[in-house]
Amino acid sequence: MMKIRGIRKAFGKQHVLNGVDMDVDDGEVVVILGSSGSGKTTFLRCLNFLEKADAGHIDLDDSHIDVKSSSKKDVLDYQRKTAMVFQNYALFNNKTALENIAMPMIATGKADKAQADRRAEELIDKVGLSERKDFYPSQLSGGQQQRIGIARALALDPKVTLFDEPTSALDPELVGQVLGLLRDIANAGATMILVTHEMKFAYEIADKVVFMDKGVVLEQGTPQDIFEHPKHQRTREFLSRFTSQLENA
Amino acid sequence: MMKIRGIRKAFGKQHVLNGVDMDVDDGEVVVILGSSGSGKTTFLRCLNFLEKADAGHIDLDDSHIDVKSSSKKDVLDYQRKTAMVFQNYALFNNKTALENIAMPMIATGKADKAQADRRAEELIDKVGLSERKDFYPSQLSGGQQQRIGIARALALDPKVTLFDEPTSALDPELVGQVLGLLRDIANAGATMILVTHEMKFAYEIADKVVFMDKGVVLEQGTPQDIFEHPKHQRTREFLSRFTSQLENA
Amino acid sequence: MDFNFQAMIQAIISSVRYLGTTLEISFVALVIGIVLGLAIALLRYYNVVVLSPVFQVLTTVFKGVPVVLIFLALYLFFSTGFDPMAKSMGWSIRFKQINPIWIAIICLGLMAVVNGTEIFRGAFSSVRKGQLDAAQSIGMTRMQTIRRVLLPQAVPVAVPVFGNLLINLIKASALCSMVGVVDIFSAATISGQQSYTFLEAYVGVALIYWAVVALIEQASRLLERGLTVHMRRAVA
Amino acid sequence: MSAYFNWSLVGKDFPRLVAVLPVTLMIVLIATIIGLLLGSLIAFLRIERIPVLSQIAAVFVSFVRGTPILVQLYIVYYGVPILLQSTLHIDISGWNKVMFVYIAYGLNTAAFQSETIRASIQSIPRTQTDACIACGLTKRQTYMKVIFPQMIRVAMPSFGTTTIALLQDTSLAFTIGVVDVVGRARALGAATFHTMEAYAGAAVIFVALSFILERVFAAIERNMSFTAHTPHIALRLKMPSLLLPRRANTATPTTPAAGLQIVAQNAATVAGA
Amino acid sequence: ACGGSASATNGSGVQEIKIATGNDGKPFCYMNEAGDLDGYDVAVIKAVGDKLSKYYKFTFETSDFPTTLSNLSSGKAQIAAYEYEINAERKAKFVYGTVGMTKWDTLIVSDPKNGKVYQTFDELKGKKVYVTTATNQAAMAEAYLKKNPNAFTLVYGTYTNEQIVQGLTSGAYDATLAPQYSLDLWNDSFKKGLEGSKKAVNKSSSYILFNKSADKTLMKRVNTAMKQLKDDGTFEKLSQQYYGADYVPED
Ligand SMILES: Nc1ncnc2c1ncn2[C@@H]1O[C@H](COP(=O)(O)OP(=O)(O)OP(=O)(O)O)[C@@H](O)[C@H]1O
Ligand SMILES: Nc1ncnc2c1ncn2[C@@H]1O[C@H](COP(=O)(O)OP(=O)(O)OP(=O)(O)O)[C@@H](O)[C@H]1O
Ligand SMILES: [Mg+2]
Ligand SMILES: [Mg+2]
Repeated sequence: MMKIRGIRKAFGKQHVLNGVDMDVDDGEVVVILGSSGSGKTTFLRCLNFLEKADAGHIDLDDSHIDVKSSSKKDVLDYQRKTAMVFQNYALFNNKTALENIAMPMIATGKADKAQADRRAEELIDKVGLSERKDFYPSQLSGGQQQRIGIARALALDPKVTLFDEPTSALDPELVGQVLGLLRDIANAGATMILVTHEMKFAYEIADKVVFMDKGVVLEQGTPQDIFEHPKHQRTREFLSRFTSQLENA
Repeated sequence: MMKIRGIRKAFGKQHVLNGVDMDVDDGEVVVILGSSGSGKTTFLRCLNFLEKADAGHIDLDDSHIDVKSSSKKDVLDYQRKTAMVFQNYALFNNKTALENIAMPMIATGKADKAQADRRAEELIDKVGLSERKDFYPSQLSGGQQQRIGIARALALDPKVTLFDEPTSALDPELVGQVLGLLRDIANAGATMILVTHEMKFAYEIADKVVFMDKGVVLEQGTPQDIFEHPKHQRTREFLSRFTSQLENA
Repeated sequence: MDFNFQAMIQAIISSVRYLGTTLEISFVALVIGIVLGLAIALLRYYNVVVLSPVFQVLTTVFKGVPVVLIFLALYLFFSTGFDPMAKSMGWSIRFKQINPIWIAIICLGLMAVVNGTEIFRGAFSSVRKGQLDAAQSIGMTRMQTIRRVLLPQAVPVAVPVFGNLLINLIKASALCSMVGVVDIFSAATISGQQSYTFLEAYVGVALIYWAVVALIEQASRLLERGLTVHMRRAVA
Repeated sequence: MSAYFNWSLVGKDFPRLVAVLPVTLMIVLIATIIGLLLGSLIAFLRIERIPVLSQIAAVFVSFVRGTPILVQLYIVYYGVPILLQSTLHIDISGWNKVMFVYIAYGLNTAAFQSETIRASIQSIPRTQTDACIACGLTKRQTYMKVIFPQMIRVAMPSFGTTTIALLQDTSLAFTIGVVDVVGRARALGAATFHTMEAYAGAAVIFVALSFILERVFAAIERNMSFTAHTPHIALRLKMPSLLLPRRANTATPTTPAAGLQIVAQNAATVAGA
Repeated sequence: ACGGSASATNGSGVQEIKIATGNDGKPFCYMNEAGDLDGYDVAVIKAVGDKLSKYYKFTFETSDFPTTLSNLSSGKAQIAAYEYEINAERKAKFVYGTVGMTKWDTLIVSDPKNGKVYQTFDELKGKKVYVTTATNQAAMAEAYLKKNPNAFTLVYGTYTNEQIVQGLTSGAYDATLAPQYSLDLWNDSFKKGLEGSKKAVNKSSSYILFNKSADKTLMKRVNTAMKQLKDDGTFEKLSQQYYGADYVPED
């Protein structure tokens, strides 16, 4: 169970996050929606300490983090319980697919070389890329890279995995592949926080949908609540294209 | 009327286009579909001579181009009858929005400075960005850049406009904006060749849908033909996600 | 005016023997530049308090100081200051026992450090920020990130530029006669002095430089290619 | 060391060095202008792979990079008059010596700048030239209206570094009797037997100039960024992540490929003082 | 063929003659603190120029030492004045003036604080001797070493005056070679007590050089003028002024 309270973040004078609260149960899939610039990416980055928030608390199992005052060591411990999958894949360019998965396990002390390699082989098989394991990122297509990115995150056996628009850089066929993989992971009981623009997918996969606007959570609820009975005008506007599609088609 | 015959293109040993034929009537909107790597972008680039095809003919009104043997001048003349809108916008970074539209008109001798400015103002108004006309591309959002890109192409008053995934880099709200604009242009009777992954939009806007696979045109027809009664297994597979969406929703 | 080819050949023959000196000075200076330049660049990359701005100012200053002055100041500093220092430290070595080649190496080393810092900074900035984010998101420590991600990606970018630096160091090493080291340039001058054919001697030594530089360019190109195999897109 | 360093002499030398600063600045200015024009031409020849000319340009660049500038100065000083005399029958013995310095440093700068320009041009995304072709621009229009304006910004940090290095490299002009700042320092050193003080004065001038030049180039660079003249400042904040590098080390050249090329040239190339 | 190319005749029949000389060789030819060309050689040539002003206008072409010779051989100058001593190679390439300008009695210079004042080359066995690259001192030391291999070690360099003096006092090397007036200038400038050998290890005189293709009349007129200046005591006066003593050779 993850409890996030009062996350604030400003870049200079621009207040991007204005106190975001969120609860994520174990095994829950939370989908964050919101228009461009509403602070979704910044929020995920703050959750993973890629960006240092200005204020807020995060409780994750036995880690209790005050973003401002917690010690480096506590933060590192906490970080190692979360993993992130990036929109632009962000695989290590100087490592092969297999090494991308194995190296972090070794570096974070989660496994020795032999174990890490074994586990990496397993995962790479799971994402269907065994025969590409010795390729470098530049030799893989976008969808393949993203699947390696997901495998890399899973390898770390995180309590919570954060996904930032994991499919937005992919073509429709690849989108299908990656979404399928995410569905499998969700079904296997992983805890996930996911930013996506794939409304249909969000509708299907989410346990909870969170709508962000201007750095705050405007409303949250089950997919049915949000998609079918949005409370706020802003949410309705945002979803209009999707919902009209739902109706039209 | 544009008649394209036998376009071939190989990069080294890799044959990307294996003889593509296509007819485009005046005022017709042709949508090209196909999976990643099937050669759609390469085909558009060959049509605009951004890539020199290895073989093929293109007839456009009074231009008769043999891609291999035509003179530089004939090619330039022909080029000035086509315009392209790029996936990644490709605005001139050193020019303001207005200059991006006006400069090519002046450079290609289509208008003098005063005329060009006037026409550019008109167009920028048409795409709804009058108040942004003095901004540089880096100061515009993706959707705004793409609209300027479209205005730049229209300013050249081309016989045929080529669009390569004009919405794929945009967020859903912006996608709406740009598709709306394309719809207006199509309704106004422009001749367009358009690559997109927005199936629903393709379905709505296309006069003719062309499905490409492995560098050839696998099948073509009206949207109804292709989406509802695809002849080839490959086409069915490709469209499955979309059609299931059509059914599901 | 007549050009005496015989004298040029003579100059080439006599100066080639000192190629080792020129190369030793330049290579050792390069190594110093790489090691310290890397350290300083990292300090500045991670914006380490106090040290980072201090080195920023030092870099700008040393860019402006004529190398000639550095040679001169260092020589005089060593020759007046070294012995008292050695005495107080209880070292048995004295200034007269120091091979002046080390003074030349320190001078060029300084120049290499200033440049090395800038080269590494440039190379670091070419590593996508996403790469560091990825490392951090995984919970890798700073040292792990430097060793496993930053350096492997920055080094290939830096290699050709260090090739350039080496070329410039080799040329600048001609100044080392200022501290009493005979290198290929002064050897050529000595040879030219014997028959007063300085011009011929200069042209001769220029040919040696050119040959060495061409070799280095080639080597750095090969090294770069070797290091970037995985960065290039394989044509499938 | 005190016997060798006399502060009052620094004070006396300094104004004399400042007095010849215009000579140094002229050399730098003219060499930079020649360097930019000829360097652009060389870069163009090599990028467009113009047959024969591009090979000649490559050899020229390799020669200049590979040999001490002293030798290049001699070749110009003694070679050019013979060449002009024997081919065109032009007698240039009446030329001021400083002309040869301009030519030699101009050629040298051109070779180095051409590499910078080449790298900067190549760093401009392919999409920009694609867009030009798609709009039906001619090659000339493409270069003049799109490539050059964008390239300048990329190349600027490098130009800055090269120019600062050039300031010092002008010292060899004294070898053939043109008195610039370093030459004057050398002469003062010889006349007073106190070399350090004279060079220290030169160092003060160069460090100051370096600071000024760095500022100027940074300003030009900012001005060329095509974002600076924002009509409404507030709007600039809309996409700050694109505009502002997130890390603080903004001093680094914006494109490493181009920026780096030059960093190494900063290494003083004085050979044989 | 290029010899005459740099000379020009102006309307009044006065011919311009270029003189190659140094710009950092105090006390012979150097740019003084005010920025003007100065020194013994310069003063002598100016005096010659005054005498011959009916025929010639002398202008100076300054550069470093090696370049003076290149300027002379390339025809950028007809005369060079930079304390050239006689040696065979130069004789083959150029024409020497006939009137000696300066006595070049080279002494072994050392610092008595570091042991002793060396008197002869023989005493220097096993010691280190500094000479500036491409000078006549270097040549004479090399010549001695050729006959007496392993006598002393030569340290080559292009040291500044500070460095030469500091090298001696710090013991980086044991001796160097210089004429008396250089020694005096060093002691004076840096307040040191360096001493020279009592007897010169090499005696010679310096002369001006003409480009081989220079006009014979010019050579003759210049030589004659120099002879007159020497005889009337102008040389000696200039020697006192620049060297602090009379170093004008007898010949
Ligand atoms: N490093 C930064 N410095 C300044 N402003 C920033 C920075 N990073 C983000 N911002 C600003 O914060 C706001 C929120 O950005 P964020 O990337 O979190 O939005 P988002 O919801 O992820 O949008 P999108 O859907 O486009 O990805 C934006 O206005 C952005 O310009
Ligand atoms: N310059 C090039 N050199 C080598 N191969 C290329 C080049 N450009 C494209 N290709 C190859 O040609 C094939 C077709 O590419 P193209 O970009 O036309 O596909 P596409 O249909 O537009 O795909 P997508 O939907 O991903 O944009 C791909 O396999 C690609 O790798
Ligand atoms: Mg985002
Ligand atoms: Mg494409």
